[in-house]
Amino acid sequence: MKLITAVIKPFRLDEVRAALSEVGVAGITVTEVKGFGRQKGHAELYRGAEYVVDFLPKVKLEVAVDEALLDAAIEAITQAARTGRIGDGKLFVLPLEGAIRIRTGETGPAAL
Amino acid sequence: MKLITAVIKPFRLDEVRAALSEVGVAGITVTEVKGFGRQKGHAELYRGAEYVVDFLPKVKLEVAVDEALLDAAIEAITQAARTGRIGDGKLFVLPLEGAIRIRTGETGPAAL
Amino acid sequence: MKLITAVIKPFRLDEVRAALSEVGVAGITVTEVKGFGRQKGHAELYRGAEYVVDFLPKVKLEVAVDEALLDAAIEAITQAARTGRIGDGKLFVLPLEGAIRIRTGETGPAAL
Amino acid sequence: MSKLHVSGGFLGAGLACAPALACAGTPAGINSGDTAWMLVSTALVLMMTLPGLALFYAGMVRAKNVLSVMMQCFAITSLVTILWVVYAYSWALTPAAGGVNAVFGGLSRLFMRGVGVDTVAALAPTIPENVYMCFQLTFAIITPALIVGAFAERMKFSALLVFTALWVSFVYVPIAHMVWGGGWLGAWGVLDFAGGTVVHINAGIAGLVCALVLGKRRGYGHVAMQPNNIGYTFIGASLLWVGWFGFNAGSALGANGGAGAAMVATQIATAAAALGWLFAEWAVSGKPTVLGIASGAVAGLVAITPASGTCGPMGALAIGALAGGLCYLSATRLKKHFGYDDALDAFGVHGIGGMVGALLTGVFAAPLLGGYGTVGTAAGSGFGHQFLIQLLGVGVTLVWGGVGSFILLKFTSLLCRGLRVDEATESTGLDLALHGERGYHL
Amino acid sequence: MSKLHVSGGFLGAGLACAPALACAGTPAGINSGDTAWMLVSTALVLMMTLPGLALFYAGMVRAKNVLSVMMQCFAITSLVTILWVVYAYSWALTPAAGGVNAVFGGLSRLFMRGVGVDTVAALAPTIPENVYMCFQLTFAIITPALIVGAFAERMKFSALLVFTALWVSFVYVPIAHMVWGGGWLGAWGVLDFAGGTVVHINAGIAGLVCALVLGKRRGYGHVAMQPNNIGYTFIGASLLWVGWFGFNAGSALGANGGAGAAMVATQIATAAAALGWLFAEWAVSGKPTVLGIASGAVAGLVAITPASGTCGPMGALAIGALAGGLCYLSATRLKKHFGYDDALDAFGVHGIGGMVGALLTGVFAAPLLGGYGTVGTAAGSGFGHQFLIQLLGVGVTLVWGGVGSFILLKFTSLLCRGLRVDEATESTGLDLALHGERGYHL
Amino acid sequence: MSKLHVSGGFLGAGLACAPALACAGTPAGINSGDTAWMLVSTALVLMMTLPGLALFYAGMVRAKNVLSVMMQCFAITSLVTILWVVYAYSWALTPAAGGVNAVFGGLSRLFMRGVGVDTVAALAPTIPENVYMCFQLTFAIITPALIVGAFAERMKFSALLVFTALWVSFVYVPIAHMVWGGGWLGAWGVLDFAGGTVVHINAGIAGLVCALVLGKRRGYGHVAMQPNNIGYTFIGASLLWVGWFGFNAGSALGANGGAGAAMVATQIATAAAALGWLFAEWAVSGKPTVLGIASGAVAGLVAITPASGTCGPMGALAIGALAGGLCYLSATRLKKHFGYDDALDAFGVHGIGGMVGALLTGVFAAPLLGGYGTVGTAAGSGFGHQFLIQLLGVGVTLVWGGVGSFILLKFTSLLCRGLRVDEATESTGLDLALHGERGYHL
Ligand SMILES: Nc1ncnc2c1ncn2[C@@H]1O[C@H](COP(=O)(O)OP(=O)(O)O)[C@@H](O)[C@H]1O
Ligand SMILES: Nc1ncnc2c1ncn2[C@@H]1O[C@H](COP(=O)(O)OP(=O)(O)O)[C@@H](O)[C@H]1O
Ligand SMILES: Nc1ncnc2c1ncn2[C@@H]1O[C@H](COP(=O)(O)OP(=O)(O)O)[C@@H](O)[C@H]1O
Repeated sequence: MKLITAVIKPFRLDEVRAALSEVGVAGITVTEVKGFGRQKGHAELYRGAEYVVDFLPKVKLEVAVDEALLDAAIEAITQAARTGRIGDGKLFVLPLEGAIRIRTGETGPAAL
Repeated sequence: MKLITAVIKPFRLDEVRAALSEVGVAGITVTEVKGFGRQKGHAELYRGAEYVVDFLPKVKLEVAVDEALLDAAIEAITQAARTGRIGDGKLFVLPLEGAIRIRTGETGPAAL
Repeated sequence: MKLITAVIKPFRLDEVRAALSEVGVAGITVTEVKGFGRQKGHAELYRGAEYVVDFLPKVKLEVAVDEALLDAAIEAITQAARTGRIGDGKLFVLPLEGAIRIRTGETGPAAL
Repeated sequence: MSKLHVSGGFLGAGLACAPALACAGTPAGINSGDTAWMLVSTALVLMMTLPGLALFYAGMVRAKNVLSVMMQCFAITSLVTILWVVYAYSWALTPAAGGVNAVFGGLSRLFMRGVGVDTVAALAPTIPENVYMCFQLTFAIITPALIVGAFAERMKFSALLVFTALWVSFVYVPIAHMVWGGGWLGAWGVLDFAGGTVVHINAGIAGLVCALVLGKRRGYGHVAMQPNNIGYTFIGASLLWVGWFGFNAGSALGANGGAGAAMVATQIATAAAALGWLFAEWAVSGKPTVLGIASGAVAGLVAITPASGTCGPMGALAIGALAGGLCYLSATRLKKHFGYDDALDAFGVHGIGGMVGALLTGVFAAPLLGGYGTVGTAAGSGFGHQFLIQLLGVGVTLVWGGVGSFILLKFTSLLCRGLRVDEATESTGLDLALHGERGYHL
Repeated sequence: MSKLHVSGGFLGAGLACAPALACAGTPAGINSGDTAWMLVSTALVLMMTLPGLALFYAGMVRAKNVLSVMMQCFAITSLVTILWVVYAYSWALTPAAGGVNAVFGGLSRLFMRGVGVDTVAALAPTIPENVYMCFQLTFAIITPALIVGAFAERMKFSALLVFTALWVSFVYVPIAHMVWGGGWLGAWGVLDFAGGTVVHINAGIAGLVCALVLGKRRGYGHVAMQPNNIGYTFIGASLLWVGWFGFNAGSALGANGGAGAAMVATQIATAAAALGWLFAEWAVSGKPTVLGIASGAVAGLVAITPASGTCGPMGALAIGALAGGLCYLSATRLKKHFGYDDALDAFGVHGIGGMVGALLTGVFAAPLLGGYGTVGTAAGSGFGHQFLIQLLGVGVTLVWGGVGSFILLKFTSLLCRGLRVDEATESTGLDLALHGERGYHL
Repeated sequence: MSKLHVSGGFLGAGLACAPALACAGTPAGINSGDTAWMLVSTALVLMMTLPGLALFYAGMVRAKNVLSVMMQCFAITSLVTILWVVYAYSWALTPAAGGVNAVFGGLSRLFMRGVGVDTVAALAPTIPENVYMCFQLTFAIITPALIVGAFAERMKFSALLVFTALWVSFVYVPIAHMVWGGGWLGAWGVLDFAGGTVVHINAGIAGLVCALVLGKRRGYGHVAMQPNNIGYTFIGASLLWVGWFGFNAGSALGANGGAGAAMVATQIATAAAALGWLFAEWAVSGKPTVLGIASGAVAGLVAITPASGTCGPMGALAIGALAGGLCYLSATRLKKHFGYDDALDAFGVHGIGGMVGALLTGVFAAPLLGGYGTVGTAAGSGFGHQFLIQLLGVGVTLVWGGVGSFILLKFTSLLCRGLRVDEATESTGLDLALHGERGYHL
């Protein structure tokens, strides 16, 4: 099993979720995060004083998948999240040693 | 060392924290997240127009533990978080290659 | 590649970000989290009733780095985040199996 | 003593102007200055409930219930308005025939029958009856809304509507009639300038009964129930303070010296109580809180309400300071000691504050103590006497209000199959579960 | 019928007092009680826009646009103030020479020329003209501010300023003159006590045209557009309710029986409409919402506006209940059916509510139905006649307002190179993209 | 010139009515219309501080300090109320014997001695003294509350209380006496209708001294200090605008033509200043902000305050537009240039705006420029003269206020062992560290 972690633009979330459903991913965990990167931040004004806010609102997805689904899930996320403009985000793959469904105690791929 | 990541129902947090303390886990990092899964979302109303909010508020725990504590910690979390109803959440185990306590520079299990 | 995850005190964020830039880290993902640990929480008052809030606001950084940068990045974070007082936080290192830049599809270290 | 132009204090100076003004060509007795002030007072007292009290309370509950409190206050306002114009005004503030009049009023104003553009009520001879009726309506609105503080975060919305309708009809209306409408308490000489017994003790005791009958919120005492937005509570307390000028100075029923004296007493007592609570809390817990100073101000407003027509400025100072300290103790110690869950201290602030005020009204009305009342003259007579009369007023209100509320709750419970929401609703929060909305999407 | 001291109702009781009061030594005719009430009414109607309406609307948009709505309301208030004192007051509410007067007023008060400390306007003989002018200004402010609800979350700020200036000059001013300022609709006998046609239908139809011309918000209908802060909407609705006493009872232009009757009608209709929407929604969707009860209250306030000077309390009850139910249907069904994006229901609440009220004014003014009007007397004459006159008033407003708004929008679009913000701005949110600020940093 | 019924403008029309009204049978001279308006004005000015100013300021600080600002405003309100009725009213607004009277008043009203239900003050002969005293109290409250903007986010709560008590006694009271209470500045002919010098310049200069003595907030200039809730600031600015009608039109001390003229001047200047700041900012930084337009409105309100009794509508337009532009520059350029941390621009808006207004009062009072004043008559005499007198008033206030504030801060620092919170408190935030509360739990 692998844990896919992807940082994407917030307004692509719905598309990504739909794309993941299509390839058979049943669950996702989403976190609101702030990203620093190549994409530049925005300026805010305060009584004429301008300050630059460097961080940008992003959304982080965590999806645990069985090896068999890995490539399809990665493809689904990257396709659906891509706008082609700077700041589209990153996708990381981490090894997952175990998974448990808390409700039933099922383990391994069956837990996902 | 392992990193346990668990997504649970928010109102079980206090119980889980207490259970972890009992088995000797000293520290936890908690994040508010939104979960998509089998559990269905709720409907909100806006001037008579109903829309379904698919994501559900969940809480994610991250707990770094030494191998020796792993099973006890997993047991503590799953027991305390279980309500038996859909949406109780998942627990994932990831390999952890290193840990440092920032204050002292201690590394490995001593850092936890 | 490795994924560095660090939980630090919120008001050290700017210093840590600057330190990471200096060693050549281009991107960071930041999450607001709550931490339980040795550091004690604060008391809040409600009409004379005092209750202790155990969790403390912390900030979690996630930084994916190439092996070559790992030590410098760890050093940068721990130095910049350290105040020497309890609650400075932890740094964890996780193995990273893959990375993709969503915008371009680049993979591996080139994606970071 | 009724909320008359000529009340226990101010020695009738106001009434003298009525005949002279009649020459101004307006319909007999209507004075444009008095009317202007009473139109404004009505708006001010409405503002006390919407948005004042609603915000004061809504800020203190958990984020998942913030809208439910606003909903309750808004629905009470709307519902009571309809009841009032259909029958409750008539029943409360017009005379009934015979012995009934001791407790209930008559039916002559059902559906506002006979109220014309230029008619006046006997109880307020210098303003149009429409204005008097509407001013009194705003009191009938805020009283049940105060009770919300006791059962917040756990009452069914349907049960709330039924209970409100019943309670206004069978608890508020008779007490208002007994004290202000020509009933026996007023006739006995109970002083209640602006509603210490009718409004505050009445709502406070109903709140206590509600808290006991409904039981505690789940998790009460071991889960931290953090107020979602103290800023709302602050805005609410501020608007209550401002609006209370309409409540108290408006109860002079005209723009005259009596209104001025009531305004001053209100301002002083509120400030003294705010500081009283603040310093008590600072001394006891080491930290002065915004919730504390705001609660203290409300306690002072409550306590000065019955006295504001008869006490002098230094009497107001004493009443305020005492109310601030005592309400602090009741909201923090008394409640803890007995273990009931009066969620937002409807009883602790309005019940206790109302009793402090009602009793001290009997003391500080005395000219000897700077008051403008007719009691405790230099001859010394009637001083203790008035205190006993006040005690009687308090006692009757506690008994009628307490027993009445209990019976009406039980009856409501039958009609609505229970008073409380189920466990899932309480844990999800009333906003989403009952109203399908969430307070914030920031 | 003009917003006169002696309007269609209340039988002139007020005016009679003017000569008598002159003996009080104040400048001929100025009555201090009337002046006090009109000073307050002006403050109350200003409060309806700032912060009332702004909060009502701002709470309903998404968090990224919350400030843009506040900005629009604040800028409209400032801009219209300047236009009003420079020329619009004169153009709307003073007589013009000859036939022009049917539609536009004169230029005698340009730059406030001739308005002195103690001068009075013919339309309001017992208060200083300054107060009358400022009171009327607050109506000219809130009317364009109401339109904001239709084009919220997508209009350019520059286009908003230009459109507002044009619309006030060429739509608001002539309609106000025709109905209140001595123009032909008032002369024909159209009853509009406080602005059902001039303010609400006018703003409602302009809103509908804006919604159609600007088009839907991106994502409308498939993305959930969650209101960011229903608490703001609640505060706004509450302040609208309170402030509307100044709007309606203030339209009596004095502190008299007419003001009292208008206040009572307002209170009753609002409560009835709030409950009407609440129960309709509860029955249809299973959950009563705070947004619903608040919207219902506003619908009731809108509908009673034209009628509040002539209907009795039970007429107000009927108008309110009907308005609550009908506006619920229009905001939920009608909009869905036709598919336009009237974002915050400027047309659904103000347009529909205004029409319901304007037409029913012609019905419930009848003394037979408890009204104070001069129509539908016991003899039965004129009953249907007044309804037709009202229909005429509604029709003229819809046509003038609809066509005028369309032309002015097209013209504004030319001047500002488009009416709508670009896609990136809309997706980022107007707050950050246009104003460089964010609503919350919690 | 004192805040008299017959002030520098309006030519005494008001006073003439007093004897005639006496025939109305009310206690000699009390006019119900004037009393109604002054009761309301008192409520409006209280609302300016609670919740108006508190929200205006609280929205601009960081989320961790939002409650501390509300607390400061609430505590100031309570504390000053007690001081005022105990001695400060007497000291400020009653005559003292002999030469002392140039600067301080007498002791005849200590503890409100001699103030009865129907007594009147010489300075306000048509309303009860209680109302006049309470109206003036609200000015004494808001003035120290304005200073909060300068030292926000870093002052000790205990030091705030001590400083406020001292400052009101030794800075506010004497300046108020000198200008309004019969002291030498008023006698010299300084025009200050509603408090340009007494309130705004006074608070502004105190704020500047506080900012300099306390030093900058940690991180000032390099850390982004994001306003937590511009919505609060918007609500606050709106309520300040509405409440300011009580401040300025209320300073006519009656419901008369003078009040009407003051209301109009206030409305115009505020709108002009809001647009002035808006367009200046738009031109300079490319984006018009809500914080900008709201700040501009407040700047306009400040600047018109001293002039609102004597300038005409077009004078108000000029004063407002100038104040908007100049305060924009002072809050953005001046502060940056000199590097002091006047956190929320107490000096930049109230100090600068107050000076602009006080000086231009001397210009636009001239009938030649549409004013109602007695200066600059057709004969041309006294025009420059009045400007010099105004300059004197400004100068005296700056010196007395500046030096006085400095001394009192040093004294407070001794008493409270420092004025500033320690580093940990400042970094945690005052809400949690000093008050044990957090603003939001959403
Ligand atoms: N090395 C990294 N480790 C963790 N997160 C990163 C890293 N680099 C970028 N990110 C995240 O990805 C987001 C997008 O990256 P950015 O460099 O702005 O654009 P792009 O993805 O187009 O290269 C950032 O805002 C940040 O949240
Ligand atoms: N494959 C997955 N990867 C990551 N998170 C998941 C995954 N599946 C479920 N989750 C998380 O677990 C939560 C509960 O899952 P759900 O399917 O609703 O119920 P259950 O845990 O009872 O099977 C989800 O809301 C989501 O946050
Ligand atoms: N075992 C752990 N797993 C995950 N997070 C931890 C763990 N221990 C501590 N933390 C995080 O680190 C933060 C600081 O830890 P704490 O014990 O308070 O102080 P210190 O870092 O000085 O030892 C905690 O608030 C928590 O967020």
